[in-house]
Amino acid sequence: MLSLVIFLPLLLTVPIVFLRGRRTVFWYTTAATFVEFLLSLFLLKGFDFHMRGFQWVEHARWLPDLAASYHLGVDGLSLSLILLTTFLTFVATLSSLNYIQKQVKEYYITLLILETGMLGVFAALDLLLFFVFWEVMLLPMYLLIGIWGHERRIYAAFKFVLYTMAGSAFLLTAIIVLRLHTGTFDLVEMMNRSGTLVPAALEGLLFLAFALAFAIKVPLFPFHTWLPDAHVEAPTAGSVILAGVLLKMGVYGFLRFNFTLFPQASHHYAPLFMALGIVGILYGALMSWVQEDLKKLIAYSSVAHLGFVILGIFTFTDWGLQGGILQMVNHGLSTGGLFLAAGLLYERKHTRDMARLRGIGKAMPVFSVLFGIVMLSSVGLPGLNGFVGEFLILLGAYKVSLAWAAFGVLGVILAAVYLLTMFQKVVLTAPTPETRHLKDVSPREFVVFALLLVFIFWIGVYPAPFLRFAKAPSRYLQENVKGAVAAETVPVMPAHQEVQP
Amino acid sequence: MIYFFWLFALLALIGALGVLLETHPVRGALYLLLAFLSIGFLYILAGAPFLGFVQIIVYAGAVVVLFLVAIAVMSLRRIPDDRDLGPRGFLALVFAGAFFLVMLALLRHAPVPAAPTPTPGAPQPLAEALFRQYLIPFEIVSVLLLVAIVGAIVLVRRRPGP
Amino acid sequence: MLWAASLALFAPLLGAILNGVFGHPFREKAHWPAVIAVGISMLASWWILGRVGFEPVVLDLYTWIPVANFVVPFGFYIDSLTAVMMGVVTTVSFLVHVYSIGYMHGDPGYRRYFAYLNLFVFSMLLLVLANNYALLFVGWEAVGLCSYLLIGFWYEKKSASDAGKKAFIVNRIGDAGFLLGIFTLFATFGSVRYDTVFQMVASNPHLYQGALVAATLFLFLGAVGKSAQFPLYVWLPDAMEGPTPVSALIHAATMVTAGVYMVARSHLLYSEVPQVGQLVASVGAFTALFAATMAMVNDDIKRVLAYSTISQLGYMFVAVGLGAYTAGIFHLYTHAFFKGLLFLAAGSVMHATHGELNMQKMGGFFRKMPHTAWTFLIGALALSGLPPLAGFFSKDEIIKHAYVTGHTFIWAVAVLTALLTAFYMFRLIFLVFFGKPRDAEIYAHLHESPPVMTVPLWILAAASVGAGWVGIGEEHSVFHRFLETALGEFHLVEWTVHRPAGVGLIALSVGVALLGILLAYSLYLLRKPDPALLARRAGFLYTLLKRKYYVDEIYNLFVVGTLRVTAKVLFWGVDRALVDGTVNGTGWTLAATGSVFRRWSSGFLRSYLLWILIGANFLVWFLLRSGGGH
Amino acid sequence: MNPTLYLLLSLLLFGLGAAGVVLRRNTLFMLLNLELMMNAVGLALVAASLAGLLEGQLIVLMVLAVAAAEVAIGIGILVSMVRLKDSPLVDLWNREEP
Repeated sequence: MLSLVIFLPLLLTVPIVFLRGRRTVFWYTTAATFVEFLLSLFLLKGFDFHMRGFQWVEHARWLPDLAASYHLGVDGLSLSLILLTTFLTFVATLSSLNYIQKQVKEYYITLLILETGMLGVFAALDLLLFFVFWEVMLLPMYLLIGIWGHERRIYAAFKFVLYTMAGSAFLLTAIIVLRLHTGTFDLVEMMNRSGTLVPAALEGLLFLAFALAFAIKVPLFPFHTWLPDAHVEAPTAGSVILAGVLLKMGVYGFLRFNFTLFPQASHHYAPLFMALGIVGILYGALMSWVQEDLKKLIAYSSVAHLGFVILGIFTFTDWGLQGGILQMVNHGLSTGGLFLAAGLLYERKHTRDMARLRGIGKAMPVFSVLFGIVMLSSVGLPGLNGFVGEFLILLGAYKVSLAWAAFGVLGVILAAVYLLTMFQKVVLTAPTPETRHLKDVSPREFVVFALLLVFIFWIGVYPAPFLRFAKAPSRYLQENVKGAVAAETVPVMPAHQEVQP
Repeated sequence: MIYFFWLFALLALIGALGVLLETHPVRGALYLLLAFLSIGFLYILAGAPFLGFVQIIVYAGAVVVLFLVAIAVMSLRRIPDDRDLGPRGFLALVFAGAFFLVMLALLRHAPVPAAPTPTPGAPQPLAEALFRQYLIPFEIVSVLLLVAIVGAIVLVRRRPGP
Repeated sequence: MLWAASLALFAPLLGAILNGVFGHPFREKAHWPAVIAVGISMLASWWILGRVGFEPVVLDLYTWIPVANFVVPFGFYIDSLTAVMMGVVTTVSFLVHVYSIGYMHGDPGYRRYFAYLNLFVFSMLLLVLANNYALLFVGWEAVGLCSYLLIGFWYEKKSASDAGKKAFIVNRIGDAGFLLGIFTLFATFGSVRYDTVFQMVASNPHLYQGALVAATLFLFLGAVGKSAQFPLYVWLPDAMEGPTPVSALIHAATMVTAGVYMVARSHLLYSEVPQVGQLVASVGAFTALFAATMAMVNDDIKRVLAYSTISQLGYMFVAVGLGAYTAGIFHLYTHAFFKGLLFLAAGSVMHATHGELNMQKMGGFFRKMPHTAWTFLIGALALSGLPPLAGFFSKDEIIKHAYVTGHTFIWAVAVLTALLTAFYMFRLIFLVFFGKPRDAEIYAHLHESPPVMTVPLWILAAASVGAGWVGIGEEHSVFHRFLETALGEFHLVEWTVHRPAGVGLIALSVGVALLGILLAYSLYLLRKPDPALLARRAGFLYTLLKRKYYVDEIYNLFVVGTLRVTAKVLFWGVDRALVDGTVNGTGWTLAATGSVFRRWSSGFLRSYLLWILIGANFLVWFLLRSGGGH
Repeated sequence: MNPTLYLLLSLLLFGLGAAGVVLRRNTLFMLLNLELMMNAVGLALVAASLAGLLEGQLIVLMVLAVAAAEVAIGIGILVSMVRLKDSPLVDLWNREEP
């Protein structure tokens, strides 16, 4: 079943070749991604949220002599991200009707391949398989930015790939070293094995190698400069998926691999990464405050939001972890919305420069309301989705120490500063001749936003069902790290049951 | 006996220097001839009469003659200072000298002892070795020569030039 | 009880959605759903006011955030304090709604205005009804959002949208502190629910001394942001950019009092840590005086009223700081009425002069606008604290409490501020309503506001007079006994000194008020010492006050300026140069080394030969060194 | 007749030949020096045969053949050079800086 969910988009690319006309291809792909979303919802049926191990597991021979197997499985964490991926891909496809004019078929094929790559990353339980999907996902994104991007797209795409490749190099070496020490690529087997997988000195090193690859993806402070360029040049759908899903792979990597396999090192390096998170929050906020380009501003705001997520998960507290995992979904929705808005404006005015987008409040009232709500969810206004995640993260940070929470709270203030400044510059000013007569949101575009708003309000008002996803994984990670630290030598791994569907 | 060696060695050196410094092509070729001849006699002196004669016939006889014919055909004139005494020339001298010294050091380091019984220079054992153990190299060399001949002809053929 | 509370809360929300999302049919008639919604909410609040018993009613609708042991319910906590606050909020809101029908008539954003106003009433009620600090925070920020939307209502005016943004951000700074307060509470008590926290504090008060100090301080930081106390008051004067009914409702009667309500609600926490209470009181006192001084010289009617609000809020914080929670709430209750009245009257003046607010251009409006003038006069008298009216009872009680509990310094500041209050209020009245009209053109067009605006003015005027009688007799008054259940006994905090409060005290405060009026009378009506002359002689002091102590400039320069500069430096320095620099740098160096080698194969034949010779040398040298042995 | 003397001489000749190849601009003299170097090698090999290695002499024959082939090609190149640029100078054939 899981393999079907992952490879369906790939299969659905075939018919595109035979279709004629931009609109037909568009509607076909939208239907395809919608079917994919429904299929992924099917995974929820009979999913036991309290069960510690992986579900919908599929195990098949792949490279026996390397001890690598085609091993897929899903727990609360990966399922929430899979649903986010399929949902955002559907929304992104729906939004790219007249945004893409040239090479339309190739565009939709790339989009679907990208979706397969991403889903694979979240479901893979075999390190080598994970790495394969990790690289597969890279190529379509490169094409998306490189071909359908804007002026400096080659530079941006190239920088994006080089950055990630640098990270993957470390990732691959670490995986191989791990393979040599543990004798297998299989994650579940490693988790079940009691005792530290790797001698203590090496654990720190491996942790850092994995951490570097994922830090680049998140992106954490020093490795973030590829994000603004990639976002500015990427087409709307590319940006939405890049921000909504790709950034979460970094965090997912931390949770799935770093915390599970190297608990002691995770505990040891936690303050460092929390500090990087804080720096990311404040640095991202300051950067976006001085931006003139709308998409670059939103990109830097992603750096700030993910700084929060990193701060949350490294607290190893229930609230921090669950808050962080929920915030990943929230960030996907709110920043995805912001990018959709930016793309919509770009379609109308062919510019991202806020100075020329001034005063659209008068001409596009409906759009202003939608854009306003998405902006407020990004600011973290209580009652909307952003607040719940941020509140829990800061609560977790406070449990570690007041200082962390104090700095984190600064981020809350700065978020209001740069987002409101942007909103005032773009919407809440007197319209200029350029922005006087703009076409307001079309029904299709309204549906795109409506889809996001439904979840933004739902998570804000009644977040319980969404928090359930993160309950079991965060409990496990917490015990894993606490156990490892307490035992210092032999961390007691809780027994793992593997349930055949 | 030993005087002969020094005599011919000296002659060879003069020839080499002549080739090095001489600018007139014909005189240069003649210096070379001198060098070849002296080396030929040195071979004989070293107990390898067959080699000596082959050397004289082939090198002195054929190669130098070929050079002279070439010079005559192309009517090459003397080029006044074709010696490049710029930085590159200087470096060349330096490194040639360095090479000589390095090889000397290598030599001193791994001296070559004189053999108790001098090896027979006569053609008979030489031929035997050539056609028994080293037959394949012999054949390869012959192919090489063939290729060289064809190459030279192709090279010089008058093609309808651009 | 649950039904009444939910009805009161959700009716305005429904009104807001009706107007906001499906408002097209209502276009001109948008005010009807809004007014009806708030009306329902008001009736429900009055019903609750009547029915609230001794024990607080705690009702949970559903669990909002269930994470491990951090379980936050969405529920109500209804006791007499809540009832009073709901009563005040809904009544003033209803009157402002009715008033707005006239005031906002013909404004293109008519529908949007009423939607925001309803949303505000919903948020304020959520804040008052919440039964835990997290939900209180939700209402807290939602109210901030509504004030942002309403201040920047005419967003085409840059100053308005700037003021809205400034309000939201300054509020957010306070809210950040509030958040830390909530975390401290949760860390120490394991829950954010009022009943559990209060019960644990009541059972063993001295156990949590350290944590309580931190929590109360952080919560107070939030209150400073929301109730515009020093140093986070700068947003309130700018908030006057919004429509006047908004200023009346949000920036006089309801939102700004949220801070006072929060302190009153957590009176058990604050009374455990008297030193924090004293800090609260001194901040309140300082702000009161500080704001009053600025109000004295300001020429804009609404700005004067704004500073007066800050000053009166200072009074309320003095009261709750020193443990007199009931007195604080009582002043909040009376202040809501007469300050609302003053703002609405100012609105009516503005309406008549088509937006002109500068007092120097007015004069002699009494004859042309009798209703507005009379109601304004009643409001001013109430605010200055003259006996029969509401202000006297509530403000005097605070002053008496300060004196009785031995805080003579705070008492002196309070009395001085009372003098200044009377002075600037009557300066405003004499400049606007009496004397000769200074601008003929404005004076010609003057007309009295329509009944739909003057009727609410008279209702509020009646309230400003009558509201105070409820509190006659301090401890044994109707108001105090009513709030007893919620705010606990009056003498919770035993202060060291307990001086008898003689009649002299009351005489002093009334005398001070009359003195203020007299001063204003002579200065601005009879022009005995001509104010302009005085201003020139005061020189530096006058300009300091005029320029509002340059506080805004200081903030912009230091806080905003430095942040912007660091941001720019960080962006160009770190982001572009350092990080991008290194990335592109590695690219460049690789290319550079490449070109060096490229030049090496220069195409110069004989240099190749030379390199071969050199290579041979190294080769042999290398053989020599390594080969050596055998 | 000890071989080191021979080796010394061959080294000297080889050095001179190498210097000559690099020093001279005229292709003809480069070829001449080249021939000289080949002979120096031959001499060294003969010295080896003095030291007891019969194959030494044998390889000299091989070297001789190779040298002959090499001269043939060398003269061929020289001829075509002169025909194209009617001057045997090597520097005419340098590739200009791109």
